[in-house]
Amino acid sequence: MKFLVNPSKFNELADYIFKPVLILSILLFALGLLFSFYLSPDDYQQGSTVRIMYVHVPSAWLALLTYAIMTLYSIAALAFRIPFGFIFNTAVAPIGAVFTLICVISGSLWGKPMWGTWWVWDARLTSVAILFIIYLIIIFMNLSIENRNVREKVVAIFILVGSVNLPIVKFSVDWWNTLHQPATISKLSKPSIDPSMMTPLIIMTLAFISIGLSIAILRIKTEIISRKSNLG
Amino acid sequence: MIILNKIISFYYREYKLNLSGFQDILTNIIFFFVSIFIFIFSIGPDKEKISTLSIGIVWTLLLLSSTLSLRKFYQDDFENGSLLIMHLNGFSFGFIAILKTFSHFLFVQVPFLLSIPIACIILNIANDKIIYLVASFAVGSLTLSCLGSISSSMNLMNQRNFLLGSVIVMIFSIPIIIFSVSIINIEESFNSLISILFGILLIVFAINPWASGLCLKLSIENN
Amino acid sequence: MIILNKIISFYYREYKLNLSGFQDILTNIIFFFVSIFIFIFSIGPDKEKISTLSIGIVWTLLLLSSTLSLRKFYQDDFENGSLLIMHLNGFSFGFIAILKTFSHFLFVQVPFLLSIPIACIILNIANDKIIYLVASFAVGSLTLSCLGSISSSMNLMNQRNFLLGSVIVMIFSIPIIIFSVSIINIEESFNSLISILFGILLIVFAINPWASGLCLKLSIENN
Amino acid sequence: MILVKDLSIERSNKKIFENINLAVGSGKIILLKGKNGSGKTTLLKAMLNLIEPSAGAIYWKGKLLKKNLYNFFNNVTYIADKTSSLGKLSVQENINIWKRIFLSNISDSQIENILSTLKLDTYLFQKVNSLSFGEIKKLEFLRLILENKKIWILDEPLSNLDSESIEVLGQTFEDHRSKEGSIIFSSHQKSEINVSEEILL
Amino acid sequence: MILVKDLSIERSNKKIFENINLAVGSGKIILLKGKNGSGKTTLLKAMLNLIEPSAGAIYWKGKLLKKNLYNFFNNVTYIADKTSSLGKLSVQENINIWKRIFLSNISDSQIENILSTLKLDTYLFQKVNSLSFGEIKKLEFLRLILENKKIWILDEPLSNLDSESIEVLGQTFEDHRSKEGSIIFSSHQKSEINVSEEILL
Ligand code: HEM
Ligand SMILES: Nc1ncnc2c1ncn2[C@@H]1O[C@H](COP(=O)(O)OP(=O)(O)OP(=O)(O)O)[C@@H](O)[C@H]1O
Ligand SMILES: Nc1ncnc2c1ncn2[C@@H]1O[C@H](COP(=O)(O)OP(=O)(O)OP(=O)(O)O)[C@@H](O)[C@H]1O
Ligand SMILES: [Mg+2]
Ligand SMILES: [Mg+2]
Repeated sequence: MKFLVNPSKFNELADYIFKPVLILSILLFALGLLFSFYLSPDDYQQGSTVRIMYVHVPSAWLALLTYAIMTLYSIAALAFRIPFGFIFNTAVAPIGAVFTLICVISGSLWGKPMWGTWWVWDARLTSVAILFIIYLIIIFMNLSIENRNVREKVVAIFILVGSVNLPIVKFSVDWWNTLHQPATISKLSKPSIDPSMMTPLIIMTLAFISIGLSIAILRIKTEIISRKSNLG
Repeated sequence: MIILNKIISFYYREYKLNLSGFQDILTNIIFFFVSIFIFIFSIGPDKEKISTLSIGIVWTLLLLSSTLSLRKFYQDDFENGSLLIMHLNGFSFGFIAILKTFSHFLFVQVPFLLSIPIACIILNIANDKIIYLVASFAVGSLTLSCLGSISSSMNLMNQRNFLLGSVIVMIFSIPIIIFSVSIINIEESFNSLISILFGILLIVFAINPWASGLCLKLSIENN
Repeated sequence: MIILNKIISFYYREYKLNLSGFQDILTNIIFFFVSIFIFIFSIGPDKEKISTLSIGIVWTLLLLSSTLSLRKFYQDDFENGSLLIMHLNGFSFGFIAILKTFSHFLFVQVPFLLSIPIACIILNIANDKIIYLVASFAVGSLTLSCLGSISSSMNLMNQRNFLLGSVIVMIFSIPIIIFSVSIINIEESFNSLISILFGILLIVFAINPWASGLCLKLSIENN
Repeated sequence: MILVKDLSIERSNKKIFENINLAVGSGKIILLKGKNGSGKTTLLKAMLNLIEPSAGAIYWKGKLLKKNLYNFFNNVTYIADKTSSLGKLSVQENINIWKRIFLSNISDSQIENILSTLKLDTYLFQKVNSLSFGEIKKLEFLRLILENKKIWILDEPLSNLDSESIEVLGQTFEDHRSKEGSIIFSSHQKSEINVSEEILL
Repeated sequence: MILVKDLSIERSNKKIFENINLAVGSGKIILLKGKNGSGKTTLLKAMLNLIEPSAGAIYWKGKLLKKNLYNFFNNVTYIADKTSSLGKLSVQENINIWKRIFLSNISDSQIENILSTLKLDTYLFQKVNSLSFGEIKKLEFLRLILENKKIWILDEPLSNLDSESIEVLGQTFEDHRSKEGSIIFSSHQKSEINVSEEILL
């Protein structure tokens, strides 16, 4: 597991697995699209708009997952002095931002037919919007603070503080009564979703994960290189 | 043609200074949206309430953004001598004021202008009103830029009797805001109201190079 | 006793400086009132509506107006070398941060605190609520001063992107806003909510000297 | 080319100097001397029409300077006692901005040459803020070449420079003089720069 | 009293200087020389613990400077190459602020004396912004007397001053030396100030 904390070990592994992951992501994505558009049924209430779910839900999960991992790496970097954490955070923040953006856009597209507006101010949507802005602030801090030693610490602390938002995003639907769908798929007990919709969802989730992973590998590698040559 | 070239180079410099990259525009826009968030949090999520307030929110933020950037308007250029260089390079002080006003409009107000449509969506402003809002905002924000130029050039002189400079400007901006806000509420008379706004803009625009130019000249003389 | 004397002299200096920058304080307050007028105009004369919305508006405007002054927080002292003199005069950077935070509170937030009652009258806020509002703002504004200190010391290292600092302050002030606004709406639990606000204040207050001090040190080192 | 005639300047009702006469001809280098506060900077600024004189007048090519201001500005480079480079930007960015502002047709290789004689070539990507005092000053002199004007007006160019840089500057002055340019500068320091005339304020 | 031992400084991974050794004893005046960008300002700042050295250490009265920082600060006056007076305020107001900040017990008549030797007495109510460059610099030197500390660290004090003021400063230095004070300053100019040691960076 050294590759999780050691840049050169990571590089070795990355060279090894990058191509397979890339190919896998393309395959899964194609398969997922096929499933979600042709091989899954319309919902009896929502009609074909339900297909937005296959983009919306995986991107939402990944937006949250990315931030959660960044939080872990921030702790590692600050508390256990593992500089790879800083590298990881700098490289991965934009990916998380993009997933969040996809989630918000697909959600609003879904919201227009379902709720009648693009946007409502319920707790789930608001907290996701804040998540997006937190991602953006992280990116801009990375771009605009010049002193690297300061920058990475400041950003890591900011990530830690911002992680308070994560449980709010996740559990806001349970804590407050909102328009948004409460957990139906990711419940700990038996999921209350039809298996015919479950299959494309799982495939799409795997596809999103592998796409995110391959971009992350690329970005982490360039980050490592730019640090070695002291460009950043 | 030389003068055109010089004007282009003026804006090249402003661009380099104001937006060392695209990120600064984006930060401006984020600032705008975060401010909207803050309003929403303090008002509560009630749709009705939000939409009665939305125009006020947008205008307040416009006023805020132009007040925020007043300090940057001339102060930095004055202190690092760029103003002098510009003048020696063949621009009269009045002309510098015009160029600067446009640059303020371009780099501070336009990003806001562009993000208004999105803001309207999240603030539940009716689609047909958006066009009015953008139009009144476009005229009003240029007026605010002119007023900002006047007040911040007054501030350069840094004398106690000009303490009222920014006060006067703020007070001048009240009629603009009243007209703009009512533009949205009374749609029928949109044309007549926007022409009043235009009238105000023209007056302020005509005064600006003269007033700001004088203040710039005096402050350079006394430095 | 020497240290006490030195602290007094610090505030004497701040007083002299802020007095000559009285303009800025005035601008902030005028911004506050002009924005209130904007809201009144955009809502229309309906008293009911105004008073249900007013507390949220006051709070947001207070927040926005205090971001107006963030630029002044350390920038001037940094540029003219006063920060260095203070340090060489025996104050650690963290201690300077504390002193400066209080000075910001004193010269920027307290004037607001004083103008809240007037704003309340304009906005038809019930008299008995004014005291809650002032109390919550007193605690909240000190928190905002601490956050402002952190973000503007960060800005010293990153002199271009001024708004980023304000955005960070605003993000962190969201919980403060939520709690403060609900203080007014749910009066019964005033005590428990204000103690939450106090808790937040304590945390930020404890972090402030450490974080700002570090940023000040680094920015002086790199100058 | 520039003729200063009976110039007197008052500020806040205090006389700074009276009845100054001076002529800046082409091919001349003029040194302004005088104590602190004797009005050197004030005189130079007045020659740029930045300060209103209380009496006397300034002529440019026989005409009143005021009437002919922008033509005059087209022929003059002024380097003030404060620097005009932008601290937040890098040396390179500053040069680019200057090149555009002054519509300069100096080639890049020439600029590189100058930078390397000024020993600034290794700092191209460094922020001006983080340069040393003297380096910032030297960077400012690049404007003399970039603007490529006939008249140079310089306020205390020699302070904060090391002797090597002063030598380089002296040579540049000499070059300019030989091209029929004219220079007027103020200084407190004794230097080896060969001046045509010294004026004591 | 101050001992600099094998000091090396790097900034942005660029070596500025290496292995500097120097001792500032009481009654000594030390002159730092060197080209532009050789690191004089950097060295002076490092001696005030404002810049982290990459190697080496600085001792104050035998103890590590870092451990003993505020005691050291109580004994030192630093005058940077930038001035620290507040431009918006008048000379008088600036002096009042300094007097309070440094808890100075110098009497008003003494201050007036100094101001008149520096020829600043007529500017008491003028804004610092409108003073001449040299006058602002001279005003800064008032801090040397106001603070009344043992060690003076000065960055290019002589630039922009006229010869008369340099003489006054030289005398002040001499006075300070005779009171067992110590001075370290940087300069590019040759001057008549009597230094105990010259260090070339
Ligand atoms: C812009 C608007 C929206 C945003 C920001 C948003 C955000 C999110 C987020 C963050 C999740 C993941 C939550 C988790 O992991 O528990 C999620 C899940 C989900 N969303 Fe949305 N959403 C939006 C609109 C919608 C709409 C309009 C619908 C459909 C009516 C919808 C249906 C769902 C469903 C079914 C899930 C899966 C819930 C689960 O089982 O975990 N969302 N959304
Ligand atoms: N606005 C003003 N009001 C009153 N006096 C002023 C004003 N501006 C400048 N002065 C005074 O004019 C005098 C001349 O200033 P100037 O800057 O020309 O001197 P200088 O010869 O350049 O001196 P230095 O060698 O120190 O640069 C100074 O004594 C200054 O105090
Ligand atoms: N943050 C930084 N990053 C990189 N280089 C730096 C930084 N700060 C200073 N330098 C470089 O360090 C060198 C020394 O600067 P310093 O100001 O000490 O010179 P100096 O001897 O005082 O020169 P001068 O005589 O011009 O005042 C300069 O070449 C400068 O460019
Ligand atoms: Mg001068
Ligand atoms: Mg130096």
